[in-house]
Amino acid sequence: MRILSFHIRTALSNMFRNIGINLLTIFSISVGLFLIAITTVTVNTLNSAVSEWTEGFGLVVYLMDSLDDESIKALKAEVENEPEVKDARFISRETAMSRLKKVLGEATLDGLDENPLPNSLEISLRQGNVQPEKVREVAARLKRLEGVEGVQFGEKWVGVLANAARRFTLFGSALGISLTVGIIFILSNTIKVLFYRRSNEIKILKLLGATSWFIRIPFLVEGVLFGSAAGLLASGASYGAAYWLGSGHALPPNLVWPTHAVILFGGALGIIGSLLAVGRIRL
Amino acid sequence: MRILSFHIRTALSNMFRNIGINLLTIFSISVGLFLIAITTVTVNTLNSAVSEWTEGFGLVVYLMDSLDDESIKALKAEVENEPEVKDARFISRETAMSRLKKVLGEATLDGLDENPLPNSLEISLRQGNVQPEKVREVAARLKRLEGVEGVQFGEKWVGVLANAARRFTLFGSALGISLTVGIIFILSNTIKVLFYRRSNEIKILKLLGATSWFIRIPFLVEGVLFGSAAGLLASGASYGAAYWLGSGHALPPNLVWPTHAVILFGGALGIIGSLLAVGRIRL
Amino acid sequence: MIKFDNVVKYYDGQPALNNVSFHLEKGEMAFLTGPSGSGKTTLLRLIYRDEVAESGRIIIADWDLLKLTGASIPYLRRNVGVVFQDFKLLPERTVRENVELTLRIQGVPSEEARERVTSTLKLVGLRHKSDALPTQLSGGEQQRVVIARAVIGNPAVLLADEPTGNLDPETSKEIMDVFKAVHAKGATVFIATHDPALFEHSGCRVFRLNHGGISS
Amino acid sequence: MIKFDNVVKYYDGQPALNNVSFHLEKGEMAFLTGPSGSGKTTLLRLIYRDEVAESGRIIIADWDLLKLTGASIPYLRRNVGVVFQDFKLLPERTVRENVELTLRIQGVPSEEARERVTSTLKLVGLRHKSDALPTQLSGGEQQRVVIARAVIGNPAVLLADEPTGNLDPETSKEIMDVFKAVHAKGATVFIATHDPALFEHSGCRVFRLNHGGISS
Ligand SMILES: Nc1ncnc2c1ncn2[C@@H]1O[C@H](COP(=O)(O)OP(=O)(O)OP(=O)(O)O)[C@@H](O)[C@H]1O
Ligand SMILES: Nc1ncnc2c1ncn2[C@@H]1O[C@H](COP(=O)(O)OP(=O)(O)OP(=O)(O)O)[C@@H](O)[C@H]1O
Ligand SMILES: [Mg+2]
Ligand SMILES: [Mg+2]
Repeated sequence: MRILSFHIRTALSNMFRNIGINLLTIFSISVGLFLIAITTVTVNTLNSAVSEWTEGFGLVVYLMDSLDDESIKALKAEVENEPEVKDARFISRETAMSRLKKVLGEATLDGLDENPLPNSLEISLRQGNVQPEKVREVAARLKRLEGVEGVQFGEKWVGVLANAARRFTLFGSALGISLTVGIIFILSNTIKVLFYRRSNEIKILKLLGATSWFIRIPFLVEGVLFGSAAGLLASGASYGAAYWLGSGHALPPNLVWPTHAVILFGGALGIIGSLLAVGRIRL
Repeated sequence: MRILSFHIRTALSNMFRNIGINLLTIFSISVGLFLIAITTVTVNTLNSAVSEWTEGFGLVVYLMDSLDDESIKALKAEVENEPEVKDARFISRETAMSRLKKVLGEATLDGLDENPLPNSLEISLRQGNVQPEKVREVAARLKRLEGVEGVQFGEKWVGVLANAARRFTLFGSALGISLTVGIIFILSNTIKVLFYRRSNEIKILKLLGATSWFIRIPFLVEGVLFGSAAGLLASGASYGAAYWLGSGHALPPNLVWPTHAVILFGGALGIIGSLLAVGRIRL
Repeated sequence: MIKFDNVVKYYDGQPALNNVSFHLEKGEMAFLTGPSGSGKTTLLRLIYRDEVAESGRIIIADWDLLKLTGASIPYLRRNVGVVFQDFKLLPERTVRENVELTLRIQGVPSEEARERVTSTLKLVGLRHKSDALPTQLSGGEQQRVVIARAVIGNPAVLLADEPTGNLDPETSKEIMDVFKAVHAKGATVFIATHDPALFEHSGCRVFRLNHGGISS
Repeated sequence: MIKFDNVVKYYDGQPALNNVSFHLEKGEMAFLTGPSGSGKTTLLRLIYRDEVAESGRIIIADWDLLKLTGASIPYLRRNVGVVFQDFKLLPERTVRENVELTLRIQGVPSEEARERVTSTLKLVGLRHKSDALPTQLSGGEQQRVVIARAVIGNPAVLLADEPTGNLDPETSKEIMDVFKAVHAKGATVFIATHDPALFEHSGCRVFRLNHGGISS
C-alpha cells in the first residue's frame, strides 16, 4: 500500500512536472475520443432509423387528401381483402410527420410550416410475398383502387437508405479504428517520451537495485491517468455536441451510452498504450 | 550554405534517431489532416448542392404524367403569362433525376430502377415577388391551372437543406479549427520534446558560444519536415477516400483541391508549431 | 567476499581487463590504483554486474555472477554500495531524496528512512544542503552526496571510484574516516584512486592495474 | 585581462563570493584553490557569464560583463575556453564531434576543423579514441576530451576547473604541459584545483578562496 502510494506520487509528480505539455496531449487525445463518440452516436442513429423504417414500410399506399374517414375505412378493408396482404395500418399525415421529425431531428424540419406529407396505409405482406416481382404486381393492383394517390415501393427507398447507412457504418468503423489506433500510438508515445526523458534516472535506479516493476508501475499509472482524463473531457464534449445537434432535446439512452463509455474506453486505451510503451522497452 | 546544410543534417539525424516514434507522430498528425481534408470536401459538396438548388428552385410546378408535349408547351406559356413570373423552365423527369444523382452521388440511388420523379416547370419570379406571402398567393393561383399536379414552395425545402448545410458547415468548421489547433499542439509538443530531450546538449552549446539561431534552426527544419510529411500522407489518404466514397468516379476539381492543399497546410502548421515551440523556450 | 578468477573483459576487441585474479576477504579494506584508462572502473562495474565478463569467474558473497539470473541482479546490487566516479545523481531530486532512494528501493518505511538520511548527511557534512538540488552544489558537495547514498544502506560491500577527486585534502581525510567507520562495522571496502596519499601508510593491500593486468 | 572589483555573488541568500577583487594580467598563468564549496567554480562561471554577480565590476578583455547585452554573450564565450569540472560532454556525439563543436560554432570550415581536431586529440593522447562516445571512455579520458575542446579554439582566456581530478600523477603532468604550451602562445590561463602538487614550485600566483573571501 505504502509502495503503491509512492508510485502514484511519482506518477503525479511526473505529470505535473510538464503540466502544459501534458494537458495538450490530453486535449489531443480527447479530440480523437470525441470523434469516436460522435461517430458511434451518428452510426447508431442512422442504423436505428433504417431498422425502424425497414420494419414499418412494406408497401405504402398514399391516400388522396380528399378522402373522409368513412372512405378510408372502406379502402383499408378493401386493401386487406387482397390475398397477399397480411394487414394494413392507417398512418395519418401527422403521425408520418412526427416519425420523420424523430428520425431527422426536430430542428431540421423547423423551416416547414405546413405538413406536406399525405395520409397513408402501411401494408405488411404475408410471408412469401416479399419478392420484388410479387410486390410490383400487388402494387399495380392497389394503385388501381379508388382514392389511392400513389403506391410506394417502400423497400426501394429503404434500400437506398440502408445502402447509405451501410456505407456510413463502414466508413465510421474505419474512422473509429484508425482513431483508436492513433490514440494508442499517441498514448504510448507520450509514455515512451516520459520514459526516455527519465531514462538516465532509470539507469541509476537499476544500479541502486530497483526491480523492473518498481520502475514500470509509475508509467502504467500515468497511462491510465492520461487516458481517462482525456475520456472525461471527450465525454463532456460529445454529450454537449449531441445535445446541441439535437437542438436541446435530451438524447435517447441508446445514443447516450457512447458518451459515457468513452471515459472507460480512454482509460483502457491508456493501459494498452503504457503497456505497449514499457513492455517494449528493455529494462 | 555550408552552415544551412549542417543544420539540415542535424535536423535529419535528430529525426532518424527516434524514427519509430517520429513516424507514429507523423501518422497521428496525418489522421488529423485527413479529417480536415474530408470535412472540407464534404462541406464543399453540400454547399455547392445547396447553392445550385437555391438558384434552380424558385417555385416548382409538378406536372401530371399524362400531359403530352403540346399541353406542356401550352401550360408553360400560360404560366409565363402570370404577372409575377419572370420565366418558366421545363425540367424533364430525366433531368431532375440526373440532377439528384449529381448531388447525392450516383451510387446512393443505385437501388432505384424506376424514376419516381415527375416532370416539372421551374419558375423564377420577378424581383420584388419573392416574399413568402406573395409566393404563396402565386402558388395557389398556379395550382388551379389544368394539368398541374402540385406546386412546391421550393424555398421551403431548400430552407431545410440550407439549414442542414449551415449546421454542417458550422460543425465542420468547428471540427476543422479544433483539429488544426490540435495538430499545432502536437507538432509544437513534438518539437518541444525534441528540444527538451536535447536541452542538456543545448545548454552546453550555449556555453561554447553558440547563438540562439544556431540552436533553433534545426528545430524549425524539423517542424516543416514533420508537417509536410504528414500532409503528404493525408493527401494520399483523403484522395483515396474521396474516390472510394464517390464509387470510383473522379471528383470534380472544386472537391479535389483540399486533398492537395493539405500538404502545404501541413508544412505551414509545422512552421507555426516549431516557431511556437522554440519561440516560447527561453534560450 | 570478492573473488576474481582469470577474468577477461573486452571492449571493441581490445582487452580492458586481461586475466585478472584476486581475492578480498570478508571485512577487508583494500585499494585499487593505476593510470587513467587502465581498467579500474571496468573492474568495479563487473562487481555490481553493470558489465559482464567475457570469461573467468566472479564470486561476490554467495553470488556466482556468471550464473546470475536477470531477476536477482537487483538483490545483488542492494548489497553493494557504489560511489560512482561520475556521481550519477538524479538531477531533479533534492539531496535528501537522492540519498533516500537507496532505502526506498529496499522498501524501508519512510519514517525510518527520514532519520537515517538525516544522520548520514550529517556524517558527510551536508546537513545544511538537504533540500538543494544537485545542480546547486559544488563538485565536492555532489561527491559527498554520492558517498552518503552509497553507505546509507549498510551494504556488505562498498565500492568507491575516485571518491576524493573533487575534494580538498582536509575533506578527503574526513571522507576516508567515513569509509573506515563503514569498514569497522564489518563491510568489505574497495577503493579505486589515483591519489597515493589515500593508501600510503594505510596498512591496506593495494592492487595495481596496468594495461589490463593486475599486481599487488 | 581578468579584473574583479568587489564582486559579490549570493546563492539562496548566502554569499558564495564576498567582495572578491583581483587582477590577472594578459598572458598570465595563475591558480585558484580553496576547500570544497569555497566558491572556485562560482568565480569561474562569472568569468564566462554563466552566472551574473549581484554587485561589483567584472572586466574580461574589453568586455564589461555588467553591461554586456544578451546578444554578445556568445562572442565573449568564444574567447574563453573552459575545462568544466563536470565535463559537459555531449553524450550522443563522438569524441571527434565533441571537440569539433567549438570550431563549428565559430564557423571554421570543415576541412580545417578536421585537421585541428586530429592534432589536438594527439596532444592530449586520445587519437585512438576519436570515434568513441563519451560513455565508452574512462573518467580520465573524458577529462582529456574536455581539455581538448577547451584549447582547440585558441581562446584568449583558458579556465580549467579541477582539470586533473580524474588523472593519475603522470597524465596530470602531461596535461599541465598542454596548459603551459597554451600559455606560451599568449593566452591567460586560470586553473582551479585542490591539488597542491600542481602549483607548488610553479612560480605562478596562487589565489586562495575561503568562505567567499579571496587572498593570494
Ligand atoms: N563502455 C565502453 N565501451 C568501450 N570502451 C570502454 C567502455 N568503458 C571503458 N572503455 C575503455 O576501457 C578502458 C578502461 O576504462 P576504465 O574506465 O575502466 O579506466 P579507469 O582505470 O577507470 O580510468 P580512469 O582512471 O581514467 O577513470 C579505457 O581505455 C576505456 O576507453
Ligand atoms: N546554482 C546554485 N544554487 C545554489 N547554490 C549554489 C549554486 N552553485 C553553487 N552553490 C553553492 O555555492 C557554494 C560554492 O560553490 P562552488 O561550486 O563555487 O564551490 P567550489 O569551490 O567549486 O567547490 P568544489 O571544490 O567542491 O567544486 C557551495 O556551497 C554551493 O553549494
Ligand atoms: Mg575510472
Ligand atoms: Mg567546483
